[in-house]
Amino acid sequence: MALSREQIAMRVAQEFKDGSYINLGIGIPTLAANYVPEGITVMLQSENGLLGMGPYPTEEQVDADMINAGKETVTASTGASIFSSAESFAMIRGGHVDITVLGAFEVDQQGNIASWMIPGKLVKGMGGAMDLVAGAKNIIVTMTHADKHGQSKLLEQCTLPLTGVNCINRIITDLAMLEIRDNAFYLLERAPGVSVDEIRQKTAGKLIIEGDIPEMQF
Amino acid sequence: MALSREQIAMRVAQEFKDGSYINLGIGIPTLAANYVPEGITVMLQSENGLLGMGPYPTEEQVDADMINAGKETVTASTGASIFSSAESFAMIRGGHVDITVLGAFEVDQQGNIASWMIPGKLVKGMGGAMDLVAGAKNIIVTMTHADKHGQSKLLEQCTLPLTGVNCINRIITDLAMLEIRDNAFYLLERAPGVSVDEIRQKTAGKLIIEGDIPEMQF
Amino acid sequence: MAGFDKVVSSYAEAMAGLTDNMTVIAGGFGLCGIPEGLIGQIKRMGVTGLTVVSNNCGVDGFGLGILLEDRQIKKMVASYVGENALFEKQLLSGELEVELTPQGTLAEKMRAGGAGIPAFYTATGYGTPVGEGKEVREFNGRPYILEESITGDFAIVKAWKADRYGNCVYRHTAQNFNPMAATAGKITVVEVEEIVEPGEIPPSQIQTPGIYVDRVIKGSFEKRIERKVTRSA
Amino acid sequence: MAGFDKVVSSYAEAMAGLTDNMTVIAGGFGLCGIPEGLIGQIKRMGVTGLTVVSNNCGVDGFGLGILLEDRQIKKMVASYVGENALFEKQLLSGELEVELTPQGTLAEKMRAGGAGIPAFYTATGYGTPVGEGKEVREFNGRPYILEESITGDFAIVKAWKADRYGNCVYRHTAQNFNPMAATAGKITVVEVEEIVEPGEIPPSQIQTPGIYVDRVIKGSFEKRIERKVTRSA
Repeated sequence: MALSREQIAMRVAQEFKDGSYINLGIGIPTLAANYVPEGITVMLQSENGLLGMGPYPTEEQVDADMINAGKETVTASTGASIFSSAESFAMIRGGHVDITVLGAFEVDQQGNIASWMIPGKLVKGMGGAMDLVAGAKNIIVTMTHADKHGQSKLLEQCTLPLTGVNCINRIITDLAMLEIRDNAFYLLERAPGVSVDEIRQKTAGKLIIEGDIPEMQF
Repeated sequence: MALSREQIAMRVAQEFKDGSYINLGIGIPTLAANYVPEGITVMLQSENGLLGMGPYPTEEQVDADMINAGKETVTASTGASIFSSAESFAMIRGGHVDITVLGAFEVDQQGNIASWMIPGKLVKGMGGAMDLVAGAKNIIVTMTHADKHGQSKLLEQCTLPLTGVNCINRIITDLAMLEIRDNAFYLLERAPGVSVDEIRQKTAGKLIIEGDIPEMQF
Repeated sequence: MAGFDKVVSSYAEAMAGLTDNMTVIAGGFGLCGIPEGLIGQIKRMGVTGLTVVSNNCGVDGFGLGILLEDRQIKKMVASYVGENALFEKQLLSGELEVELTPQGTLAEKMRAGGAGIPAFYTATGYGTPVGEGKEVREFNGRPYILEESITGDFAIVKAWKADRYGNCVYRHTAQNFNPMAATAGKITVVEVEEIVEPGEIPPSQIQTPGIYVDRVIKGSFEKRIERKVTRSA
Repeated sequence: MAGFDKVVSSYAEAMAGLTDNMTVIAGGFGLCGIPEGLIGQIKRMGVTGLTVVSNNCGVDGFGLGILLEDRQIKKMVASYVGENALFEKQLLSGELEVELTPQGTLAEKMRAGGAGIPAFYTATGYGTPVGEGKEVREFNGRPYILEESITGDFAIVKAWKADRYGNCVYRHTAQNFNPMAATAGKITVVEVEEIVEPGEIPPSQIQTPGIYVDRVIKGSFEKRIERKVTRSA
């Protein structure tokens, strides 16, 4: 069975290590904040200038001056810091954020990512995504393995305009977790009940399958 | 009569305009702070990270964490701000400081300045001088017109390693105030009792004397 | 104090000197920390042909979005736009030009502009449409692109408090692009919620030293929230 | 909190991993705001061949000057040196190499190093010995030189207070180079006067966010004054 959005987020959260500084993109990545494993503490960076993003505010706590990068009202956690956009991206560009999780349209076996522009459609902009993929040490992409027409999003080469090159380490889709290295997708885990064959069928890029591929554990 | 150090500083201070942000180098420039004309307020920038330098502290106010760029104990004036060295030089390099006053070994008619290095002598470093001359909008050099052997310090071309190029606007020496433009020194004022002839003798670079040259007024 | 007293009493004074075809750098992220009254004054002045540099362009009817209504903006330099229908319409019709710039590069371009750094190298955008036509250079085996800094004829900034000398502090995440914008304007105008006396803000807590600021005005703010999300208490 | 608790209890732990020939970036301006105890630990460790990046090199017997006594420094990157006789002696004898760097360029090199900017252009030093051998490029008709950023294996920083997460504030002009140094170390160690709990420093007043900091140690400081100048009360 393909994973739900929540399940993808849960699997992402298993990658978090105690004491990690993490930037979560809009959508599924943001959901991962709800599944941080017990006994582990992480700090969430929001690129508009907040390190230590807390939960959404209660009605009484709502403050127009306190938002996240998705422009939603938020709170600050204990020990948070707030700073300018230049400082925020100094952190990001300088490689100080440990993990970045973001969505994508396509990823290819060179670790390239396309996530911001579909020619012919209105382009709204890249926001901070290009800085994040250029700067983070460890980038996890979350997306469905194939689009709604069944076309693979894990390609030999991206077809859409890129967000960054040679930057993606890990992909967690509704079907599998994969690592990119040596110009190939290495299958690490499969979603419970999903066969290696289905993953092979839906992966257009070079796929390496070594030994038995375990199922994800939740 | 050649001006004393204090008189040079007094003449420098006459150049200050109300509301100016000013960086004063070590030596004579620092003395100018004592002669700010009445009715005028200036803010002194100290490149180690203080805008709004106040007077020296009383014995009770001395604080090791409160020093100026000359490493002397200081105080902060009302409305002062304190910041990092990067911010301080962003101000300087970005042209936000209105006036910089500094000493020099030599100045030439292209507006070049040599102030930090005498080959053969131990070089201690340029500190912030190169940033200051590259960044300030209006730079005033204070020095004696000639060295102790009578050799002019206002040259056709500097002989010592430079601190900056095409950057000096104005020079106030013990004999005169001059402006540099069009590849020449324009004599603007002479020290009380000093003749144009003496200034001409002691100026090696191209000197322009237009009309009557007034004496400085104190 | 006269020489350093930067407080002006009207929006007209605050934006005096702004003319057609100028470049305006604006602080703010979405609708958070935007100089609402200064934007309103630009609208009232009716100047056109503006190049506006700001992370976003407001929404329909609020923030920088109101400058679209009378087609005052010729070109927008931003990282994310299109939160409003009018923007989209003018973009598609070719009335409005957009230069999309990665958010971190945009912040750094403003900072560099204010700091006298004409250009810098960054890995951001290398190998993407953003890098097209830009110089590529390797440092330590990694390719970077050359990005030039930005300065503006005016910078419009929203701060929480400023003293009469223009020393500013920002409130929470309303800081965002405001400190960089403040450094990058030939004329920098700060709109604040409260004006205090010099000395009231401790020197080390000042986030924008007054040397960057030319005019300060006390504004009144709606502070519209773009996406209110709450949890139950 | 365990994962973010950066407080260590000994100087040995604070500087663990420092070995010969590493690059150490140090905060401080003269003797103001220097990590006295961390410098002392480097002396005790006896590591040699160090490249030290700091605005100054202390004085005889205090600050970075003590690392000269056993010839631990191979190369000094600084804007102003020679406040001590030993430095002069080692320099003239060729035991010590010095790379003189304008103060603002030095600050910006550290900031750029921490911010992922490998190089930037500046007018500072153009046409002077500092510019020799460096690329020159014109922007808007003015020549600038290319300067590369600096990072260190270690950064040693002096802050006033830090919380357990490494969020720092500095006191008065003891800030100086410390915030930039903090961003530019592979391992950043902060020596403080006081350790507080997370949340005690208001988020917007934090000057170095903990993300840059690996270890925090409570030190004790002599705070020697280089030039005490006073006026009568």
